[in-house]
Amino acid sequence: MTTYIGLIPAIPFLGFLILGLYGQKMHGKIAGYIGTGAVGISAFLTFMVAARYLNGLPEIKSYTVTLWQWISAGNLNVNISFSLDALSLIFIFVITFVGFLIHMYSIEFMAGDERFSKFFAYMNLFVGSMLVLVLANNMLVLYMGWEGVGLCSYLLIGFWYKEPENGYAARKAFIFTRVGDTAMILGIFLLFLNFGTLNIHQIMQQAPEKWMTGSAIATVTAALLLGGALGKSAQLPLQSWLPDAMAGPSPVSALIHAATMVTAGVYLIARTHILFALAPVVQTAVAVIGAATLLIAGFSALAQHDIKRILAYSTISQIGYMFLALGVGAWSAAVFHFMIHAFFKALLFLGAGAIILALDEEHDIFKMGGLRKKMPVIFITYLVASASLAALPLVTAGFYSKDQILWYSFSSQSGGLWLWIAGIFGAFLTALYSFRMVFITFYGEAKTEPSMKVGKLILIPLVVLAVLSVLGGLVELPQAWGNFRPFSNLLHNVLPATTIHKKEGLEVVFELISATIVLIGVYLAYLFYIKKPWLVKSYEHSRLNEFFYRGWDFDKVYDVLLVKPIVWLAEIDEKDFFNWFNTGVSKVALFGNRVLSLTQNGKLRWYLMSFAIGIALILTYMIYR
Amino acid sequence: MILIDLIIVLLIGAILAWITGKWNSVLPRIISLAALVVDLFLIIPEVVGAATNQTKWLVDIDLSWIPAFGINLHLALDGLSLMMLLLTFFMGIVSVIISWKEINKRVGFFHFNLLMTLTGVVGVFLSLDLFLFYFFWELMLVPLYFMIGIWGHKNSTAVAYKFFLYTQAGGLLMLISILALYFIHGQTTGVYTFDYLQLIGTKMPASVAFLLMLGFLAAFLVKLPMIPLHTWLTEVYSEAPTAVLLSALLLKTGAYGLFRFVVPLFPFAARSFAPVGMVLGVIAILYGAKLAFAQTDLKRLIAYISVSHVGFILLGIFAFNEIAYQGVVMQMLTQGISTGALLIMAEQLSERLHTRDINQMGGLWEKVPIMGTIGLIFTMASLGLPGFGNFIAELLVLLGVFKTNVTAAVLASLGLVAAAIYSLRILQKVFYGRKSKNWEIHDLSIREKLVAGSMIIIIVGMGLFPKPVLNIAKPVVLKSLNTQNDSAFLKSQESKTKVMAENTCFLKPLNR
Amino acid sequence: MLTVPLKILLLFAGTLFLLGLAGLLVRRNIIFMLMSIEIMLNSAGLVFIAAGRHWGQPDGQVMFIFILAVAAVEVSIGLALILQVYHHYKTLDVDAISKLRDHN
Amino acid sequence: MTETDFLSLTPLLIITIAPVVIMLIISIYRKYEIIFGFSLVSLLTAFVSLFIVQPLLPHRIDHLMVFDLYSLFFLGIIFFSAFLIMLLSHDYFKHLEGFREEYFIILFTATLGASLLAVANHFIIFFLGFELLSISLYILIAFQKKKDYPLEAGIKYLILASVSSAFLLFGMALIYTALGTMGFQGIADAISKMGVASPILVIGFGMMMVGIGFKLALAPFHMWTSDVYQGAPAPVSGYIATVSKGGVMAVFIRFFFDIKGFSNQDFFIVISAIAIFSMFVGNLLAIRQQNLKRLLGYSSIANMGYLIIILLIGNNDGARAAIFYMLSYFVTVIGAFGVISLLSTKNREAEKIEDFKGLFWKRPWIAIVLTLSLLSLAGIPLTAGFIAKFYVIFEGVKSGLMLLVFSMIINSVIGLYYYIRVIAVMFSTGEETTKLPSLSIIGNVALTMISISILILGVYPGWLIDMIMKLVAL
Repeated sequence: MTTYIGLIPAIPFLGFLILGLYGQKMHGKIAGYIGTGAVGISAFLTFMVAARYLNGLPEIKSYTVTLWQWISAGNLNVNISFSLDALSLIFIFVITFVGFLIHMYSIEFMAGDERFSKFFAYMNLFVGSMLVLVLANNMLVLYMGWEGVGLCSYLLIGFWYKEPENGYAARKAFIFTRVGDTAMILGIFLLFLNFGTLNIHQIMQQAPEKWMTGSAIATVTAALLLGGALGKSAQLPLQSWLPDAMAGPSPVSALIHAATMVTAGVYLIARTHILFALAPVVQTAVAVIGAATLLIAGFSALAQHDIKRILAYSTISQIGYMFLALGVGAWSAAVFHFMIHAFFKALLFLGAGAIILALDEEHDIFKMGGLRKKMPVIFITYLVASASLAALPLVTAGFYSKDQILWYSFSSQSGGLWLWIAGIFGAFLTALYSFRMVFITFYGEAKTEPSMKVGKLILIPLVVLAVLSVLGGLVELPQAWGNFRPFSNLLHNVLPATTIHKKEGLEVVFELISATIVLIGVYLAYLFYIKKPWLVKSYEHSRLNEFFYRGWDFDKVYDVLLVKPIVWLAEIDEKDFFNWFNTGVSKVALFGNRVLSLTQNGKLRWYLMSFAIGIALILTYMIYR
Repeated sequence: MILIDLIIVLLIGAILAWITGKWNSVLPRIISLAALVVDLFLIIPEVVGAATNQTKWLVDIDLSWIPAFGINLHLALDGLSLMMLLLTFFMGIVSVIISWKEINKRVGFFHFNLLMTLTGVVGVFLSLDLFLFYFFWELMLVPLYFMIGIWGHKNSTAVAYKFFLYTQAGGLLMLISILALYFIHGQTTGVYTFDYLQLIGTKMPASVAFLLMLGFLAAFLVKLPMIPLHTWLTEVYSEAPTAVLLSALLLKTGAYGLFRFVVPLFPFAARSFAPVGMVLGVIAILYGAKLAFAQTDLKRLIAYISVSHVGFILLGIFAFNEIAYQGVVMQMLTQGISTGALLIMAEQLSERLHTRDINQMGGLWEKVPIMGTIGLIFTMASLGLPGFGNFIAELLVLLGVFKTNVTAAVLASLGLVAAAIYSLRILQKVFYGRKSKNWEIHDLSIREKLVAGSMIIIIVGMGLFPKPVLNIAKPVVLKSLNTQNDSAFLKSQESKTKVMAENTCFLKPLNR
Repeated sequence: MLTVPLKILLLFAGTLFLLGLAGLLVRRNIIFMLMSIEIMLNSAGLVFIAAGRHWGQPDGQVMFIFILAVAAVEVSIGLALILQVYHHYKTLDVDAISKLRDHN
Repeated sequence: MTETDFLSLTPLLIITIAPVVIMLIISIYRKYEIIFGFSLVSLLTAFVSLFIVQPLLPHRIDHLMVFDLYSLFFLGIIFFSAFLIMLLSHDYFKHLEGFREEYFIILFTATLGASLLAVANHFIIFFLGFELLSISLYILIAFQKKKDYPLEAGIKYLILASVSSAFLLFGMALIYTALGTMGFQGIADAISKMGVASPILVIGFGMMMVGIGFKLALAPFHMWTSDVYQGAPAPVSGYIATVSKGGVMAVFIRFFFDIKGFSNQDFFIVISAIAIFSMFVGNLLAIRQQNLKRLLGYSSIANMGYLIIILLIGNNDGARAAIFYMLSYFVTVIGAFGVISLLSTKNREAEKIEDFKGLFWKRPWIAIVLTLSLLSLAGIPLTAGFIAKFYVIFEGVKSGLMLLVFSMIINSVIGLYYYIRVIAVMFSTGEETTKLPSLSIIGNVALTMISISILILGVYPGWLIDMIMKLVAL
């Protein structure tokens, strides 16, 4: 068991090493098969581990494997060790399984790229790092994975490096997340100083004993960790890197910027939920940030033209839901939504990628249209995913996960009406923009002809993910419906159940409300984008929409507040102010030299004069002291 | 005797290289490589000892040199010096290999200077006699001066002056402090000696100790270099030939000096200097980062990166705890390698492109993917990505500092963000983007790959398995922290000391 | 016999010395400069003699004889050099002989 | 005169007789090599005789002279330096036209003058040595009387040295007037008995300072230095920089220590001021100097500035440091001038720094010697100058002369700049411009001796310092 846990991240790393060192020499798609195979083995191992884990329940709730001692300095002892519990099990399942599908997809998607093997190397490195992140049983090891995925994100966003914009997007992503990471490492320091260990399990055990609920130290620590989570998960105010990150290839967007890495923040908060519970202020902030983010991103998604940017904003918005759930203490609901979101969002990105590939790098949905008949499989899967995203009642997995969040946002201890209103309005927006996307892309008249047919390696992952997007929700049904909840039961080994402060029966009512609203949203999308497009013509061109389009001008604010001053500061002093010291000293010396040199004029009588003056000075001093 | 052998091997190698250089240009290279490899193998056995022996000096030689002044040829090896020596020899070998083809005029004399510089460096790392230390400290300057001046780029002569003058000025101030310490010790105990071990714990009034410490700091902070004494470094980096990545090594002598001499000799003064030291460290980190971001000359940029990194060393040293000190030791090693590697890359680029201006580069990944990958790896290392040794170093330093001074740690951690900004700028400008010109350049040769590969292995190795290093450093770290604890008892006696020292009258007033 | 007080002699010698110095600074002809030096040397001799008498010792006069001898040697060498200078420069103006100098 | 008097005078007698014999030889058979050989042997004999004399010490000859280990050491330094200079002169004067054998005669008389200064214990000997040295130097400087530079240098030195002698004499006369004695001991006793110094005495000491300051080239009496160094033949410049200064320094230290000048606050401050002023003036003047001889002249101003710090230390340690410093400084400077004289040809002096461009690649051996010398002047380890400077700073710190030590350090850095500037030129890649003369065996021997001395003093100075410490006491 423990060997397998170690092997799960190790195999993708091995794949990375092989591809990194020898990839250049591999012909054809071999590199792709190796990369996919590595993740596939990991996925297989994950299934085995999962089976054993479930078998071992409820006696053994977590397994730990220590590989080697990493750091030992003073009282800081850090081991490279992994531990597997229900939470990380779900994450590694999503990472390896969805990762495997996306790798498979990439073999075809990236075929012919001159850096084919590099791509798979980076992807394998990513999967490995992500697995380290979620398996880590130590904050520092977690941080290692955390930064590792950041690196891969950077590399993959800038994968097509020849376009400078891609490079800039990659840099932006890295720096934004780095800001969060720095807050996080400070939080880790605080943990270490207070608990003398970085072992997550021990910290979580000691925290409630050592720290009072709402104490300053707990609040600061939780806030710092939250900083890391905000950066990685693209939440307010560090969200604006994610839309730009779409510069990467579509599988990258699917894997990193939809399914896995961006949800690392969710994982972190869930993992350290005890700290957040000790800091109610911060926890509330998580909920508020989540709610605000989901709305802001929802509006922006509605304004985009680029299919991938729509999905990017949608991702931000959906992670906003997860944060909302975390903020109200609905830990398992957040994780549930994470999983379902991974399925349908990965599917959306992969579908979008397939479309873009077929249409020769066309990103603008208004230049697509009518693709329904030309790419039926893609259409159906895309439709399924969008429905799931929009949380179409009953038939989609998204409905189950999102409605659980909406319900808890109202009913849980720290939930409330306003959070729920934000959530429900967000749901409306989600329905609207996701079906806007579907209708514009697949209906109407065809504006661009697909230049190629996509192959099986692309279609298989789409279908598998589509199935999951529909059926995935069945692992967790609303309480009112017979209380079939294996998912949260599993998670309750790690995460506490959500306490509900409202009447249980209300849930059905709320579900009806949200279902209605979603349906209204879908209908309005149909109305606006198929039936009567003129209705929204004026809005589409309004300043407000432009504002949403630009992502609420966050970039502009950062530009004015941070980028410009820094660049200015750099430019005014490029030559290094401290050089005055050198130039000053040498000027003084040269001046002295010139002056003294004048006295050395070769004139004998002048020299005699200096004798006379010298003796005069000496005698004057000695006599009239 | 092994320690003397180390020095003698280098000296003989130096002379042989020079002599043979008259007839053949390959022989000197082989000779200096051989000398370094021999030295490396000579000390490798000590590594085993270092891992087990936790208290004493591993090797200790004490011979009389100038008895009239109490000057001895006292060389000793402990974990810290052992690691610094390993780094020295490794970097020495790297620079010989790197300069194998690049240096093709006056090869013999070049290698003479290279080995002489290394002799000085090795001497500095081994000396336990302050005079001897100063001797080696000064000794390494001249050959280095020649290397910069003769084999450097356009302005190298002027740069070499600057370097020489700066370090010399610092060194002379240190000399005064050494002498003053010698006399104070002599006057209070009657034993006139330059021996480091005996001078530790010399009793003196706090104000005097502070002044003397400033003298030492002058030498070490120039070498580090600390802002505002850093300007020589940027120019040396930009003008010196590749092999003067040795200069990256020289910086370590400054850090080593702080570690070995300032803290143990002046425990209280160092403590009272700590706030200033920390401020300087933070300034170095941030100001260095800021300037690195502003540069367009690749090598100057790297120089400022190194200024920024050195801030961590300074910060860590004045944190006075074990974690930070371990971090400092790590930082000394890893920064040497990562900055060295970046410098090598920069030199390889500028040699191929005939420009160092990053605005003229761009899109080079396509042409030189291997170099790009290596550049990427070391950029990531230098921005402190986990998995590389630099991360461990910066983490430990920050953590240690965090323990003692939260503000400094928080400000310094801004350096991590800044590091991301300037480091990625290198990648963006050099390797990413469109090709600015149709460069016709070749990728790394096998020789260059070998060097880069070994450096990658070491830096990753230190990132993933830093424990051997930390273990070897541990006794040293504890030792230098213990002198501070010992001095807790001194403090109680300080009032007594003060009277005594005033009687002995260190600074004779002009009462004639 | 009239005795001149030491003070007067010292003042006289001092004046001579200053005159010699002034002559050196004012005159440009090397021969005159040489003469001024002679005056300075002799003023020193005068002090020696005066002091010797004051202390009733022969030392002062012994010293004076030395001074005379030395001055003679100096002048002879000086004149030899002046001769060469005149051959070479065709002038005795000391300011003209200033090729050795810092060149700015 | 007793037998011991004579015996202890042996070294001086040898170098007194030598020039007479040379004159005789010249009149019989004028042959350069023979004269040269004889001179060398005489000087060597004189040097060796120092060891014979040593057991007789200390010995005084009336009030006039004193033979103790201090003076013996100085005599040794003077003879050794003169010996080296003689070796280096061989090639230089061999090429000259006309009579050149007389050079050695004058060299002996000059050395005799310096030696007299080293043993002087009385104003008469002081003055005699001083003048003997000066007058010999006039001739040496203007030895090539047909050339304009040496002539000009000769005239300048003649006038200025005479003036300084006049000052010295006048000062001596005033002191004699005030105290009624001319022996150093007598003066010291008289001063210690006297309560307040009379103005005459003060003026006397002040005027003596001019004389001594001139000879040591201390600011503000320094201006002749580089003109004369430039004009004189290179070996003679070396001689002025070393032997002449050595003699004057010897007597100055003895006199100053005898009268306990360092404990007089006036002297202390005046000499400190002169020292600091000399260091700065010398070093600043040298910064941009393009002529190596002038540069060495300026550097000697600064070096004498460092050296008189020792005067203020005022104890045996100071005297010992002075001896060590002078020895290493002399060897070093002779090395530098030696290189110049060996590279000079009949018609031109190799004095421009550009003349040395790329020297290292053309004539590595000679360039190494010059490099060693310059590094030693700069005080870089492995060379004598390092230990010497260390020694001076050592004693300075010990006596708490912090201001002086700090200005010495600042100046060391400035000095470093121009020394390495020359080195840089030697190591730069120059095109073949000037044709360099080839070295004779004698020149090579001299250079080897010099470099070995520099290195020995730099690497293993322990034995010498021990010896100095054991033997020398004032």
